[in-house]
Amino acid sequence: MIKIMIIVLQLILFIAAAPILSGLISKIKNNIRLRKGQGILQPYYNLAKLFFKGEVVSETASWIFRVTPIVVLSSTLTAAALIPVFIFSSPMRQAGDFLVLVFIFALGRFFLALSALDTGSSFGGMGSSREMFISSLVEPALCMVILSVSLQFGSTDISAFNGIHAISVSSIVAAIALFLITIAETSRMPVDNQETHLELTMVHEAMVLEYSGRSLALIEMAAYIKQMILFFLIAQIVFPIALPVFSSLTQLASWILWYLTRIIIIAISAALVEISVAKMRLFRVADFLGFAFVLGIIAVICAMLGV
Amino acid sequence: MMSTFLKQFLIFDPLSLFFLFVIFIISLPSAVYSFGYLKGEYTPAKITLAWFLLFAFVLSMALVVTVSNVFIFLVFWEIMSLVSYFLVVFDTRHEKSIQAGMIYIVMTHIGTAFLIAAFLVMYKYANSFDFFAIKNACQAMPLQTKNIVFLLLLIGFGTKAGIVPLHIWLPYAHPQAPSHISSVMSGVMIKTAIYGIIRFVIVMLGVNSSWWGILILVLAVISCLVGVIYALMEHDIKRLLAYHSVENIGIILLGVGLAMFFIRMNMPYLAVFSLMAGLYHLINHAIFKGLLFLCAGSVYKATGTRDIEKLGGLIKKMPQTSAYFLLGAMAISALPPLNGFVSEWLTLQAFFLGAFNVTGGAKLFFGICASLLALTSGLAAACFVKAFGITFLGQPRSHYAKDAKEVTLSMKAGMFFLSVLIIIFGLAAVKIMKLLAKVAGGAIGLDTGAMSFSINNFILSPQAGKDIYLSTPLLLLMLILLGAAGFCIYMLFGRKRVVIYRTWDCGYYKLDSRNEYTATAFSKPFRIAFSFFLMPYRRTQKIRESFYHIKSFTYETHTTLVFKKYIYDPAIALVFRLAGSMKRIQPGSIHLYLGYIFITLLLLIIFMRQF
Amino acid sequence: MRELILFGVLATTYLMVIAKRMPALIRGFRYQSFFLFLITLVAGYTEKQINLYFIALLILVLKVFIIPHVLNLIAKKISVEENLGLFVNAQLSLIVALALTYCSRVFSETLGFGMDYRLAAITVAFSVIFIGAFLMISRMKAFAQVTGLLVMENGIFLFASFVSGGMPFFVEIAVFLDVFVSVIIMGLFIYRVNKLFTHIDVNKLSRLKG
Amino acid sequence: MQIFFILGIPVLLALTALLVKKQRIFGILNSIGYLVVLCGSILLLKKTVLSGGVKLCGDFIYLDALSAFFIFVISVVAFAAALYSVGYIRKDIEKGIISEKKARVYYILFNLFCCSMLFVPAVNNLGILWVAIEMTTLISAFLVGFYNSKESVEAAWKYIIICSVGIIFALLGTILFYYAFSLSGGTRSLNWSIIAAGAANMDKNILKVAFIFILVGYGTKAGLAPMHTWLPDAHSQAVSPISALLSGVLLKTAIYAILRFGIIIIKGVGFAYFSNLMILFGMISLAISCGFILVQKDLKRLLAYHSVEHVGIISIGLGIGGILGTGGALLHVFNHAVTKALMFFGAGNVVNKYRTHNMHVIRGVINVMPFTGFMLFMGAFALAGMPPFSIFISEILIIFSAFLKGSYLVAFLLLGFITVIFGAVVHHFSKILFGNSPKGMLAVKEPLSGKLAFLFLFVQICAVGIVLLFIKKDLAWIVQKLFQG
Repeated sequence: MIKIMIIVLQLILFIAAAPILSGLISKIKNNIRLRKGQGILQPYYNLAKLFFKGEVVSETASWIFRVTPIVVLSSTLTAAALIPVFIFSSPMRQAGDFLVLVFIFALGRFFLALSALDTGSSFGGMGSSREMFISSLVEPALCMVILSVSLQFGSTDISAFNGIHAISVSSIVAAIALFLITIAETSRMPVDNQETHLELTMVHEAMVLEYSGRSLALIEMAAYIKQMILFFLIAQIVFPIALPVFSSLTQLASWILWYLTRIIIIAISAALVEISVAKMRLFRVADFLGFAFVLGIIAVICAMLGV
Repeated sequence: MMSTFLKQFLIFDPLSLFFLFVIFIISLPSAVYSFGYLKGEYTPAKITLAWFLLFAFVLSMALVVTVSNVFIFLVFWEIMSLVSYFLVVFDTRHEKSIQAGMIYIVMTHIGTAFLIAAFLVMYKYANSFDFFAIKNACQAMPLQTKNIVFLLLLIGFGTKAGIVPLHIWLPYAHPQAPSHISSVMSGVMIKTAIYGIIRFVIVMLGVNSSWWGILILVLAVISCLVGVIYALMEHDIKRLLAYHSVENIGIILLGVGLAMFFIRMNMPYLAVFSLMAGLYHLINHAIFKGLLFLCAGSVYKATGTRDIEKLGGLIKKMPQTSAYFLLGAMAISALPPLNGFVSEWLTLQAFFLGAFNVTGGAKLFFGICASLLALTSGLAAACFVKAFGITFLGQPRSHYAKDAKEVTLSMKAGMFFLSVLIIIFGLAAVKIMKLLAKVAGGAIGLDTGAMSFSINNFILSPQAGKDIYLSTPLLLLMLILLGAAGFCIYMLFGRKRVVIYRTWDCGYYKLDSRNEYTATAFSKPFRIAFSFFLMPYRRTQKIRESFYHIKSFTYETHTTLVFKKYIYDPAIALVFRLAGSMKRIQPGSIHLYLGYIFITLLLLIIFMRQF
Repeated sequence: MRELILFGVLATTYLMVIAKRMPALIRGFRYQSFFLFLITLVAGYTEKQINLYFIALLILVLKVFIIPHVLNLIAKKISVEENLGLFVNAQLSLIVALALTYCSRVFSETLGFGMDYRLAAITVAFSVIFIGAFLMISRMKAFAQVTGLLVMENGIFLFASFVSGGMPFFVEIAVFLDVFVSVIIMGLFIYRVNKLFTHIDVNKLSRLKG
Repeated sequence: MQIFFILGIPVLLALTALLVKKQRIFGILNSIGYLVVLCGSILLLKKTVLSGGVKLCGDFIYLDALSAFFIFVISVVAFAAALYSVGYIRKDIEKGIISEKKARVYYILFNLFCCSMLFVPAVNNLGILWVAIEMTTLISAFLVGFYNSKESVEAAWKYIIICSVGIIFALLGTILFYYAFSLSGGTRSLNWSIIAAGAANMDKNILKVAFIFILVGYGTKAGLAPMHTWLPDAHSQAVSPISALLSGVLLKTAIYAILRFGIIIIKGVGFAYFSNLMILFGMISLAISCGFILVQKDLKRLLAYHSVEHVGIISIGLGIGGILGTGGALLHVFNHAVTKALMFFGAGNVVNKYRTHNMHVIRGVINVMPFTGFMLFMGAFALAGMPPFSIFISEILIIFSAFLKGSYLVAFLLLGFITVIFGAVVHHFSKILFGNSPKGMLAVKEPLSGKLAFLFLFVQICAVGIVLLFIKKDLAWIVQKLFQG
């Protein structure tokens, strides 16, 4: 029973907290650019707006188009349930391991790509094609990262890296690789541009171009949650944190502070990367992800050498 | 009399029974399906012939996996090839079928020649054709000989299995057969080659060198990638599926190759586990590829074309077929919680467990293999987004697709059966693993009674003490519950107005099927990214009315079939050139002919002492 | 005596080699057969075998009279150009013939037939066989081929009679009949070839190739 | 005693052919006659296998299991050819290609041809053997030139000249054998049974030379490359039933002769010499036929080159020897005879219908003539060595024997060539059998007698293949019986 409570709690946390990360990143970006920019809570306003709006569905679309938002959200939430957030042991650890995470993301992406083709719009097809291209290139790099991490613990269980491990060269390299992957997966610069308004340069946005209203809100939400999951993973790899010792309130507070700070650090770096590079041509993404793959290999070698 | 005869020539160990099971579980729905498929497509006489051939085909496959005598194995092996050849050329009036059949039978015969050579060596040592006698004799075989036999067997069975670069026949032959046969061929027949590898290499020959496993792994990885990349470029739906068979055979062989490596490394537990992963993927591939071919057949039957560029929007015309195809596509793309996901996860897990347990460079090698497998599954997903999206979604691209109708009941029944199997094999993974443990243990020669691959009836656990778990039922439960939750959120904000309107067209107002994204366009990023291998080229042709006005402009893009262009075509051309130049020795001159006799005589007399 | 006749056989063979026209060739064959007849007669006389006399008679009748006559008859009937059509000119042919004779000598020695007259006989026999084959290869007309075949046959007969004193009698007879029949049949075919092709240049018969 | 029936019936039939006017009736009579011959040959085979060789007519005829086996093979193909001729000749007459009178000539020649072939294995005297083989050439030359077209006369001329030259060398070889034998013991005989008995004492050097002459001589007749040049011409131009006889059994009579001399050589000189020569010629035949088969355009020539190939295989089998090798080769003699006869019948029907030999023109046979097409299809696979058909078994026996003997190179080369040839066969036959038939080509009804001939042969192709699968053990026994002479 407690387990279910924890799961529900964790999921609610994810749903509630995920958008703020996006708001944070865009706030940081704007601040560095010396702009005022939108408020940190802007994603919530956006979601609320979408939820209260009606929606337009293409006449060409079939049931695939209608179920996709729900499938995407449910798969992302399932992934979220596999992540150890509160107690450093995934509440759903018996349902799957680190590898399953990859496949679950693939499920959502598969449907999203299909729904993009469903409306018969050429933008949708374009987005779908590009998204599948990028994501398929992500897979080998991700696999290498998982291997390098799990080599350190002798298991692919996510709960295994529960913070007792020391930071090693391997985990730093792995974290960098994962960071690159995250950039690609969360459609950020230099792979994709979330802020663009030109359909021809879109990847993720082109796929969801036909969505509006509540459906779009669900998809956006899923994207926020996915981003948060990936940030959590990076944080856990590169800034391992052990279980808190609840001896005093200050200790607890400092623990919580560190816990949040490390995620903010990652958000800041994401923002920094995004404002300091230009968007790449689609075909150069292969090189970019190839680099991530090589980093993964280096991480594995480091893990093999025990450093 | 009969029973002793059976005992003498047949074998019913778990391995054989497993393959028998695979054969029948795919053949049955295919046969049901063929009721509807054949009707109207062929004359009654031909339908009878098709039934007869299907029966003969299934029977020969069943015998291939159950005989216990090398010679009889060879005979049924060839009969199987022959019958399937008949089925490939079933549409005798199509030039394409004939061509495909020829490539198929010739390639498979070349493979058989290698098998014969391998069996010759085995026979020489055992002095018997019997499996058990050969198995005993193989222990005394010198390593060098064993290596040769292994290579011969690998080439021989590899040809049938479609390992790159011996896969050349597969994309020709499978699409040309009637669809229910394609499903049996792709689903089951190429698996008999896997049976051969397991039976003859692992069971009988015994693994003695670690490079065997590594060689198979390398070939398997290449097969995976080449298969899926070619599939991405393909617009003929059945040929696309055929290339995916190359890919999936690669994945199966990853499990088999790993098992061989672990046997050599003396890690029985991992060997059994890897072989199980391979076998699991084998049966899964049989199921979903069978289903996909049946669906492709339905599409062909309903529309009359296999070119997906001409299809589109079929999800509204053929809701059931499209649902089955979607299920199959999800399974082959390894999406949870379906069966393809389970076996691919197991294969990856086998690599990871291997990487945990071996030392040195093998760790990295396994890692790279695993990540290439991951790349493969990513590409496969992309390919099936294309296949399903272009075929079933959007607007119809031609009149073929516009006039399509849902297929008949028997065809739907065949597809439904396999769809159910996809789900069962996804969810009942624990039960199936228990059965597979017996099969794999029997093949490797281990008692698997003490080995456990699960903690209860729902949760797989590949290695005790490692905290690695997988539970497809649990995942499904989560997905459903959370999906329901998502639906609740969706509904939370009350019923809102949903407007059905035209697709966003940037104000163009005449959006039709010609504006849709095509399969060629979809695969373009991949074509560019893998251009070093695919070597795409364009052909453009301008027809000018005058210097200033171009009347029409055609543009084609193709990819180069590397293996065909650089290996097979030159080899064939060489053979024909040699043969053609030989013609010169017989120009019709009787004097020359008499001269030959005379010269032969003189030469023989001169060199008499050499003989 | 025997050596003289053998020399005659060889000489007539050379005569055929340098023959450029059909009648000369047939004449050569007739002379050769006559020497063969003489040799068999001599052998019959020395070995006191009645069989040999009979065979000698057969040679005289068949090979000296009937077969050349038949060939002439056909030649007259189809009335084609009498040139034989030489691939290799007469002088060169003679050199080749001499070389073949030398080869036969070497060959007979390696076979080990001793050094008596038999060696000479075997040499002549082999050279007749080889030169016959050479005639078949180097002459264009169908007649030359038939004659070449007959020359080879003569060589074999010579060989048989010297090497082992002739084959069993009825075999000998059967072979003779066989040769006779084959000449007749070949003649028939020459006739047909001439009718269909209006020539008997067998080197032009090259519709069937490859 | 059966041998007199076997030899007498064809002669009798040849005489009857002079009398019977109606060709159709005679055709049926002819078939019945050969059925009797076939029965006789089976009885003969049974007798000789069970009780060993017999001599008749004072040593003139010597029958052991080997000769009975060849007689059996000849009568099988002869019966099928007789059966097939009924429909074939009638069609030719209907189309006005030949006259009734010429058909009578055909039957006379057919019978004489069969008689001379049946005679070959029966005689004991090697000189008469030679005469008989030369007779087969002379008679069949007429059948090759039967249609009297430019091509057929050209083929007949080449056939008769090349074979005569070849066989003259064989005569020389025979004389050398005779000489060697007379040197060894003082007795003079050309009887095989006597020579074979005294083979061990003969002069090795002379025997070696003699065998070269024999091999080149009879090899010409058997179609061993590079003396095979007459074969594709003659086979492609002959009347189709005769093509079947030429390819199916005429070549085998020469093989028989080589084998008889070979037995003496094995005893006199040793096995290696015989073996090396046979394998050499077999390999050359395979290599050359392989090339020609690949690029062949003429249907009947294609089949003719297949004969060269299979004779090569037989020769390799004999060269390898042992129970497996020799057994395989002899089995191959039978299998090839039956299969090739079937193929030539099929080709005959096709050529008759399409009026061309060119395989680029012939298309869609299976639609025009379903029965013939089907038989050709099966026959092509049988010919290429696909199980469950019989040729597969004999080929594989030969390959096995080569391998077990340690001639790895031979085994692998054989395997390689067979595989390439398989490809070529499928390439050619799938093209002519399938596809769209030329416009205006209507489906035809095929004559019953032709169908019966096909079925008769096809049943044997299949049955032998399947039966042999299960009686491997008895095979050794049969081969031993064949060679106890």
